[in-house]
Amino acid sequence: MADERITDIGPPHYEKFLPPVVKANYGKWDYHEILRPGVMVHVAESGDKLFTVRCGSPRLIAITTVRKFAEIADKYCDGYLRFTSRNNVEFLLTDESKINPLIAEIEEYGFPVGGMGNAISNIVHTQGWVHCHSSASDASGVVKSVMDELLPHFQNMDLPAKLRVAYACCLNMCGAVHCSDIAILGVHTRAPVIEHENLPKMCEIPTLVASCPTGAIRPATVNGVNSVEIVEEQCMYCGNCYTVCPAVKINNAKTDGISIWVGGKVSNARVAPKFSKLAIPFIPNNPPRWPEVVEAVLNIINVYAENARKHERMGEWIDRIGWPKFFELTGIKFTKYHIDDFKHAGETFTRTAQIRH
Amino acid sequence: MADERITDIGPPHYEKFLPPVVKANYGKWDYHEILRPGVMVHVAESGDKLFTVRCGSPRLIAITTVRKFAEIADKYCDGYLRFTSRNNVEFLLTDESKINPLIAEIEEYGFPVGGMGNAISNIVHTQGWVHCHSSASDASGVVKSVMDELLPHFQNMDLPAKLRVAYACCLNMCGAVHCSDIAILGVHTRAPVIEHENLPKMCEIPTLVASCPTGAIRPATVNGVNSVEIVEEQCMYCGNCYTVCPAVKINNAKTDGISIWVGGKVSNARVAPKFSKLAIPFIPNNPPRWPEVVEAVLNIINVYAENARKHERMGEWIDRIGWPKFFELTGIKFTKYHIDDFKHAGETFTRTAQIRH
Amino acid sequence: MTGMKYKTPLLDELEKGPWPSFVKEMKKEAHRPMVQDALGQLERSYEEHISHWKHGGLVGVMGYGGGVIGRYSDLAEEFPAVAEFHTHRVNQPSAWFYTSDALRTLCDIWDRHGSGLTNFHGSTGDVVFLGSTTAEIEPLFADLTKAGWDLGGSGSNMRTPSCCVGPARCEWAMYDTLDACYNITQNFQDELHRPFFPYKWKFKFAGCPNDCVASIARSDCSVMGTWRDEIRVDQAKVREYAKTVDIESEICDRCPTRCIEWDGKKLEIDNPNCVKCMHCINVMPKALKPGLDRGATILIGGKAPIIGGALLCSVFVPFLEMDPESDYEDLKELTEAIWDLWGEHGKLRERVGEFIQRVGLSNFLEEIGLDPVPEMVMAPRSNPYIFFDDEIFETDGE
Amino acid sequence: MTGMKYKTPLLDELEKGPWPSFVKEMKKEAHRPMVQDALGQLERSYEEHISHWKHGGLVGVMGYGGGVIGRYSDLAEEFPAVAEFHTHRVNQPSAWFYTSDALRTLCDIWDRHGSGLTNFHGSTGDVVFLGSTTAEIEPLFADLTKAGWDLGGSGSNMRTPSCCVGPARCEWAMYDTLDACYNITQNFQDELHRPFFPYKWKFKFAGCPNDCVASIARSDCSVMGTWRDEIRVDQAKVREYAKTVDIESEICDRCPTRCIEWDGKKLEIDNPNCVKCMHCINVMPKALKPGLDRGATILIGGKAPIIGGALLCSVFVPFLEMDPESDYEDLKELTEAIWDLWGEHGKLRERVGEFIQRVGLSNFLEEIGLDPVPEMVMAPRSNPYIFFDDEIFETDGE
Ligand code: SRM
Ligand code: SRM
Ligand code: SRM
Ligand code: SRM
Ligand code: SF4
Ligand code: SF4
Ligand code: SF4
Ligand code: SF4
Ligand code: SF4
Ligand code: SF4
Ligand code: SF4
Ligand code: SF4
Repeated sequence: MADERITDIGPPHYEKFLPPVVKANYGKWDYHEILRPGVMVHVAESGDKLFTVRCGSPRLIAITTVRKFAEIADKYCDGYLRFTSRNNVEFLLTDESKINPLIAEIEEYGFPVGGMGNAISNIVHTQGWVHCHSSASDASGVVKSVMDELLPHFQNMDLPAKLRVAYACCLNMCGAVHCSDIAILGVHTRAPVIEHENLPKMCEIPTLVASCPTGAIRPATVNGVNSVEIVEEQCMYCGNCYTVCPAVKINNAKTDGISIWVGGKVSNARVAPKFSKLAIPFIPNNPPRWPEVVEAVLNIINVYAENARKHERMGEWIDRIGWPKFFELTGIKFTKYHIDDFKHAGETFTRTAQIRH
Repeated sequence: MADERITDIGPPHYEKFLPPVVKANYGKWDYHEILRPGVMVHVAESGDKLFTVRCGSPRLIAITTVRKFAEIADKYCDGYLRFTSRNNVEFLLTDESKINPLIAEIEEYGFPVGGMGNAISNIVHTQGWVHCHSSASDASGVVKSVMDELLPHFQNMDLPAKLRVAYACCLNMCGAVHCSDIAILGVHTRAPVIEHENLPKMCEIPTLVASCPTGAIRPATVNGVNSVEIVEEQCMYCGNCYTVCPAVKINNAKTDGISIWVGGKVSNARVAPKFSKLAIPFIPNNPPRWPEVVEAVLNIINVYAENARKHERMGEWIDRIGWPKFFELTGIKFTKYHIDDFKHAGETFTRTAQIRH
Repeated sequence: MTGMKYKTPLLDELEKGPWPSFVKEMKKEAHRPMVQDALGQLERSYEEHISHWKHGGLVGVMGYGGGVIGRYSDLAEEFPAVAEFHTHRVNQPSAWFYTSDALRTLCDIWDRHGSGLTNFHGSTGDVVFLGSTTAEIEPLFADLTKAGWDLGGSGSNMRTPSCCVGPARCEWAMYDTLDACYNITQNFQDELHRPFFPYKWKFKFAGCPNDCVASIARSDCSVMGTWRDEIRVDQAKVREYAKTVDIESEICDRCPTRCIEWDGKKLEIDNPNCVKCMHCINVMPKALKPGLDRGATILIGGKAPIIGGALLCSVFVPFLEMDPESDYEDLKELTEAIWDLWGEHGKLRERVGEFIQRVGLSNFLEEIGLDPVPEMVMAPRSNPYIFFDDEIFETDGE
Repeated sequence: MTGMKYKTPLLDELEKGPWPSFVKEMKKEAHRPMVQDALGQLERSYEEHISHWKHGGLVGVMGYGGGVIGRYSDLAEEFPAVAEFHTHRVNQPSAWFYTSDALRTLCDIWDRHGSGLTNFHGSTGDVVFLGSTTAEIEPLFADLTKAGWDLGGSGSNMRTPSCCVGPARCEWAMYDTLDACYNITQNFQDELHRPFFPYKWKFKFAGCPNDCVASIARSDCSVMGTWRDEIRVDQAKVREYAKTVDIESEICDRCPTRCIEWDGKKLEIDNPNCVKCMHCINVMPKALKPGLDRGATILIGGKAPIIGGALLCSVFVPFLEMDPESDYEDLKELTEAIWDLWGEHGKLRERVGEFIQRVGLSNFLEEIGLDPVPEMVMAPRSNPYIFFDDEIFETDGE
C-alpha cells in the first residue's frame, strides 16, 4: 500500500494548460494594447492575437463558481483560462467576436470585468475570521465592503497610475501589504493574555521567549507553573508569540482593529520599490461593513486621484508633495504613532533642513 | 584671593572686533561677488563695499605668525581680520587698492591666497602625533603633503563645485570628516593590547565594558588582577575603550594607517546632507610624505573634475553615475570592506532591481 | 439555495453591493453541514469581533511536513461540523493556467473530501482548499496525486514557487518564468515537502522588473528578468506616440537616471545609464523594446515584518543567464549553497534576509563563494567600524 | 631661527612645498625647550609610526571642569620638556572676528605661559593653546580672564558654541548668528564650565541652510536660519544671469523639488514646494533673495561615530522665531527641557542623538512637551510595531 502512494510529483506541467495560440507564440509576443477596461489584446510577431478578459473575484469561491468559470471558458475560450497574481480570473480568447457575449455572461453571473491599466485591481488579501486564528479583523468582509465602493475605479481606467490595495488581518501580513499603494492591516493593540495552566503543555518556553522581537517575554513561574510573563510596556502586539504558542492569546474583541498604510509599491518602474507608510494608526472594528475604513480608503484615493500626475503611483505623488502636505490634503491627523520607534527609527528622521514651510 | 578670581565671563563681545563697515551694514548686505580666487566683495544695500582676502593656513601656527597676521591687518585692514570655519585667515578691507599689496605681502610670507568658490579650501583637521594619544596617523603631515599637491585647486576655481577635504586621525573624527567630499581618516586595524597590571588603577571596569560598541570587552581576571579581555573577532578598532581607559592600548606602529572616504556633504543645497562613504579601506602609514595617500586623493579629484557637471558635489556626481561606475573610473577595487556590516547595514543594500549592467 | 441552519443577519449585509460576495459563495456550498457551521461561527465572529479559530496539533500527509494547515474551532461544541477545518495547499501550475477540465477535476476531488470552499489562489500561489477534517487528509491526497496534482508548501521549508505569466502572454519576459518555476519546483520536491530549514523559503519568478508577482517584496529569492544591452527603439513609432504622449514630461522626466532625451524627433537613450526600470518601455510598448542580451537579476532576502521588520530583497547576482538549456544549474547551485549555510547557522524562525543582516553580507558572500560587487549596495559603508583581516596589508588599498 | 636640539630629517621634508608648513611654524617657536622636545618627540613618531602622547590625570582650572586637556609624553625621560604638554581651549569671539590688538593680547599671554604654538582654531571653534605645564594652568587663566577672555568647553558639558559669519558679512543670514551664539554662550556659562551632562553637547549657529559651520553634522543642536515666505525675484537680473548661466540645467533641473520654471523670460517659483535649499539663490545672488519672514529650523542630535555611529541632526522645530528682542527664550527653554530629560535619563557617554533613538522620538517629544509634526520625519513609520496607548480609542483614527 505504502508503495502505491504517489508523492513528490509536483504540479502538473503548465504546457498542458496553455492555449494553442500561446504555444504557437510562446516568447514571441510583440506588444499589447488595452482595448477597454478589463480587455486587452496581445499581438504576436506572427500577427496572431490573444484577447484577455479579466474579471474580479472574491477569491474565496465555491466550487460551484469554479465550475461556472470552467463552463464559460468552454463556451468562449476553448476551455482556456487563468488566474492572475491578484486573484482575478482571465479568460483567454482568440475570437474577438466572443468578447462581448463572454462579458455579458460573466457580469450577469455577478463578476465584474475590469482591473486593468491605470485602475484599481483586486485587493490581495488573507483569511481573517473565515479561517485564521491570528486575525485582528475579518479579511473578506472588509475587502467586500471596500470593493463595493471602489468598483468604479475597477471598471474604469481613470486613475493617474495603477493603484494596488492589499489587506492583511494581522502583522504576519500574508497579503504582503507592506508594499502596497494602500494597505489595510488588522492590528492588535493590547498585550496578549497568557493561559498559564495550558502553557507548559503547548509550548517550549525558550522558543516562546525568543519569538518576541522586543524581548518583552520572560520566563516566570506563575502559581507554581513554569510559564512566562509579558512586560506590557515592551509589547507592540505583533502576535508572534501567539503563532509560536497557542496559550498566549493575542485576540481581543474590544481592542483589535484596523490601520491604514499608504505609498508602497513593488515594481521597479521609475522609482525603486517602497514600503507602505502609516497613514491611520487605528480604526475600531465595525462589522459587517466597516464604514470608517471604507471612508478612509475612499478619501485617500480621491485626494490622490485629484492631485497626482500621470504615471505617478501613490508613493511617488506623496514624495513629490511631501508628507506634511499629504496629511494636510487628506485631513488625517499626524500623531506620535506615525513616528517610527523600531530598530532603524533614526534612519527615518528628517536629517536635513530641506523642509517646506 | 579666591574672591578676586574672575570666572564665567565668557568670550569678549564680538562687536568690539567688527570693522566699522560691518557695523554700519550689519545684516544689510545685498550681494557678493568673487572677484578672483581668494578675493571677494560684499556689497551692502547702502552701496558700501567690504573686500575679503582669504589665505590658507596650516592652522597649527606660531604666535610669531599670528603677530605677523596682526601686523598685516594693521597695515591694510585698519587692524581687522577674521578666521573662517575652515581655518583660513580672512583680511577685511574697504580700500580696494590695498588688495594687491596685501596679497603680495602675505604670499611673500608663505601663505597662499585662495580657497573660495568652486575650489578646494583648507583641509579641516585634527591633532595627530603632534598632540593626541589616539591618533592612528599624523594629521598635520598628511594635510601638508596633500595640500602641497592640491594647491592649484586652492588657487583656482576650476572644479565643478566646492570640494571639501577633511582629515581626522582616529574614529573619533574630531575633524568631522564624516560629511566631507573627501575624508582622510586614520584607522587602527588591530584590537587593543591590555596592560592588565595598570588597568585596575586607571579605569572603572563597568564603564570600560560599556564603552565598546560591539560588546567585545568582557570583565576577566588575568593573573589574579581584575581586568578585562577583548574578543578579537568582535573588535573593529574604534579605540573607544582606549579613550575611556589608558591601559587599553590601541595604537600599533605596524598596523595603523589611513582610509579614504568620499561623497559626503553638509550644506542643504540641492541634495540633503550626506555621509562620506568608504572608498579605500586602508593605506599603510608612510611618513613623512604619505605618497600613496596623496596619489589616491589626487586620483579621485581628477576623475571627479573630469566627469562631474557644474554645481555637482562629489556625492551628487557619484549618485548620478552610480557607485559601480565610480569604482570603475577611479580604478579603486571594491572589496568586502566596502559592504556595511554595522547596525543599519541592511539599509544600505540595493533593494531594487534598478541597476546598470 | 439550501436552507440556513443559523440566522446570519450581519453576514447577509455582505451579500449586498456590486462586488462578488464571499458570503454568497459560502452559501453556494451550504448544502454541507461544515459550511453551515462555518457560516454560523463566522456570524458569531461578526457579532463578537473576534476569531474563533485556533491552531494546535500538527496535521498532515504521511511523509510530508507541510501542505496542510491544521485549524480547529474554539466553539466546537456549538459548531461541531467545523471542530476540524483544515486547509490544503495544492501546488498550482506555473502562472495559474488551467483548462476547464483541470478545474473540474480539482472541484470533483474537493467536492468529495471537503467544504467545497476554495481560494483561487492563496497569497503564496497555491490553490487553497478551505476546510476539511483530519480523516479526509490522506484520501484527498491520494485522489489529488492520482489526478496528477500534489501539495504545496507550509512550515519551515521551501514554499510553493510562483511566477508571472511571462513568455506565455507577455512581450517583456526576459526569460522563461514558467519553465524556471516548474523546473525549480520539481527539482526541490524534497525541500518543498519536508521541512528542514530554519524557517520558510519562498521563490518567485518575475519576467521583468515590473515584477508582476511582487517577488521583491514577497519572496526570499526573487528571480527578476532583465537585460544588458540597448533598448531597441523604433523612432517612427516613437513619433507616433508623441501625438498622444507628452514624451518630455511623461518619459524623460520620469526616467530614474534621466538618461533619455527627446528633441521632438528622435529619442536618444544613454543605455549605460539605463537602470532597466521599464518605465519608458511600459508607456510606449510598441516603440520601445528591451534589449536581447537577457537574463535575470537574483535578489534575496525579502519578507514580511515578523520578526525583525519587513525586508525587500536585495541584489545578490546582478546578472545571471537563464537559459533553459542550462537547466538553471547556476541558480540551483547558489540556492543550495545558501540553504546549506543558512540551514547550519540560521536561528529558528530566522528568514535568510535576517540571517544575512545578522552575519553580515560580506561574511555571507565569502561563505557562499561569491565576490562582492558594488551593485549589491546602494553605497559603500559610511560608518568606519570595519573588521580588518590581515590581507589588507597585501591585496587591498587600491 | 634657533638651533635645533634634535635632528629632524623626516620633519624637515615637510618644510618643503608650497603649502605653509606646520614644521616651520613649530620651528618659529623653537627657542623654547618645550617646542624643541615637541619636535624631537614628533620626529620619533615619524620614525616609529606611532603617537607618543598619553592621556591620564585630570588637569584644569579651579572650579571649572573643562577647558584644559591634560596630555603627557610617554617618553618623558627623553623629552622632559614635554612631560606635560596640555592644551587650553580659549573661547573664541562670535564668528572668529578679531582686531590685531586682540590677537596680540592673546599672543602675549600665551608667550608668557606656554609653547607659543596655537591652533587658529580648534575644530569646535576655540582658540587652542597647544602645550603648557600643569603649573601654568592657573596663572594663564588669571591672565586670560583679566584680559577679558575665558576658557571654552571640554568634557561632558556644553561645548564652546560657534557660528558662521552671518549678518556681519553675509547677505543670506536669516537671523543674527553672532548675537545668538554670544547670548547662548553667556547664558550657559555654568553649563559650559561645569560638566554635569551624560556627555558633550554642542551648539552651532548657521545663518542659512548653506550651513557654513557644518552645524548639521557637527553639533547636537543646529540652529539653521531659514524663511517661510516667497523667494524675492528680480526678473531683470535673472535675465542678466541668463546670459552666463544655463538656467534650465543649472537651476531648474537641480532644484530638489523641481519647483522652478524658466521660460526664457520669467522665472516662476512654486514657493510652497520650495524646501529652502538655497541652490537657486546661491547661483544667482543678485537676482534671487530669500524671503523676509525669517527664523531658524532647530535640528538636534548630530555627532561623530562614537559610540553608536555618526548621526546628522534631525528636525526638531521646523521654524522658530529668532528675534534678538526675545532674548532667544524659546530656544533656551527647549534646550533646558532637553538637558533636564537627557541629564536624568541619558546613559554615560550617550549623546542626545543616541538618547533620542534609544527612548524613541515620540516619547522624547512627549516628555519635552512638543507636538509631533510630519516635518520631523522623512516618512511615517513603515514597520507596524506600534505601541498603542488607551487614547487611540478616543482621539485618533482620523
Ligand atoms: C496578469 C498579471 C501577471 C500575472 O502573472 O498574473 C500582470 C500583467 C500585466 N502587467 Fe503587471 N500584472 C500583474 C500584476 C502586477 C503586479 C503585482 C501585484 O499587483 O501584486 C505588479 C507590481 C505592482 C506594484 O508595483 O505594486 C505589476 C506591475 C506592472 C507594471 C508597473 C506599474 C508601475 O508603473 O509601477 C506594469 C507596466 C504598466 O502597467 O505600465 C505592468 C504591466 C503588465 C502588462 C501590461 C504586461 C503585458 O505586457 O502583458 C500586463 C497587463 C497589465 C494590466 O493588467 O494592466 N505590471 N503587475 C498580474 C495582474 C494582476 C491583476 O489581476 O491585477
Ligand atoms: C567664510 C565662511 C563662513 C565662516 O563663517 O567662516 C563661508 C562663507 C561663504 N560661504 Fe560657505 N563659508 C564657509 C564654510 C562653509 C561650509 C563649512 C565647511 O566647509 O566646513 C559649508 C558646507 C560645506 C559642505 O556642504 O560640505 C559651506 C557651504 C556653502 C555653500 C553651499 C555649497 C554647495 O553647493 O553645497 C555656499 C553657496 C555657494 O557657494 O554657492 C556657500 C557660500 C558662502 C558665501 C558665498 C556666503 C556669502 O554670501 O558670503 C561665502 C563665501 C563663499 C566662498 O568661500 O566661496 N557656502 N560654506 C566659511 C569659509 C570656509 C573656508 O575657509 O573655506
Ligand atoms: C493562506 C495564506 C493567506 C491567504 O489567505 O492566502 C497564509 C496563511 C497563513 N500564514 Fe502566511 N499565508 C499566506 C501567504 C503569506 C505571504 C504572501 C506570499 O507568500 O507571497 C506572506 C508574506 C511574505 C513572506 O513570506 O514574508 C506570509 C507571511 C506569513 C508570516 C510572516 C513571515 C515573516 O517572516 O514575516 C507568518 C508567520 C509565521 O510564519 O509564523 C505567516 C503564517 C501564516 C499562518 C500559517 C498562520 C499561523 O501561524 O498558523 C496562516 C494560516 C492561515 C490559515 O488559516 O490557513 N504567514 N504568508 C497564504 C498562503 C496560501 C498559499 O499557500 O498560497
Ligand atoms: C582639539 C580638537 C581637535 C582639533 O585638533 O581641533 C579635539 C580633540 C580631541 N577630541 Fe574631539 N576635538 C575637537 C573637536 C571635535 C569635533 C568637531 C566639532 O566640535 O565640530 C568632533 C566631532 C563632532 C562631535 O562632537 O560629534 C569631535 C569628536 C570627538 C569625539 C567623538 C564624539 C562622538 O560622540 O562621536 C571624541 C571622543 C570622546 O569624547 O571621548 C573626542 C575626543 C577628543 C579628545 C579629547 C581625545 C581624548 O579622548 O582625550 C582630543 C584631545 C586631543 C588633544 O590632544 O587635545 N572628540 N571632536 C577639537 C576641539 C578644539 C576646540 O575646542 O575647538
Ligand atoms: S495575515 Fe495573520 S491573521 Fe491573516 S491569514 Fe495571515 S497569519 Fe492569519
Ligand atoms: S505580541 Fe509580539 S511584542 Fe507582544 S509579547 Fe508577543 S511577541 Fe512580544
Ligand atoms: S581625531 Fe582622534 S586622534 Fe585625532 S585629535 Fe581627535 S581624538 Fe585625537
Ligand atoms: S577598540 Fe572599539 S571595538 Fe575594539 S574593544 Fe575597544 S571599544 Fe571595543
Ligand atoms: S513581470 Fe514583466 S514579464 Fe512578467 S508579466 Fe509582468 S510585465 Fe510581463
Ligand atoms: S528603462 Fe527606465 S531607466 Fe531605462 S531608459 Fe527607460 S525609463 Fe530610463
Ligand atoms: S551659513 Fe548662510 S548665512 Fe551663514 S555664512 Fe554661510 S551662506 Fe552666509
Ligand atoms: S531654494 Fe532650492 S528648493 Fe527653493 S526654489 Fe531654490 S533651488 Fe528650489
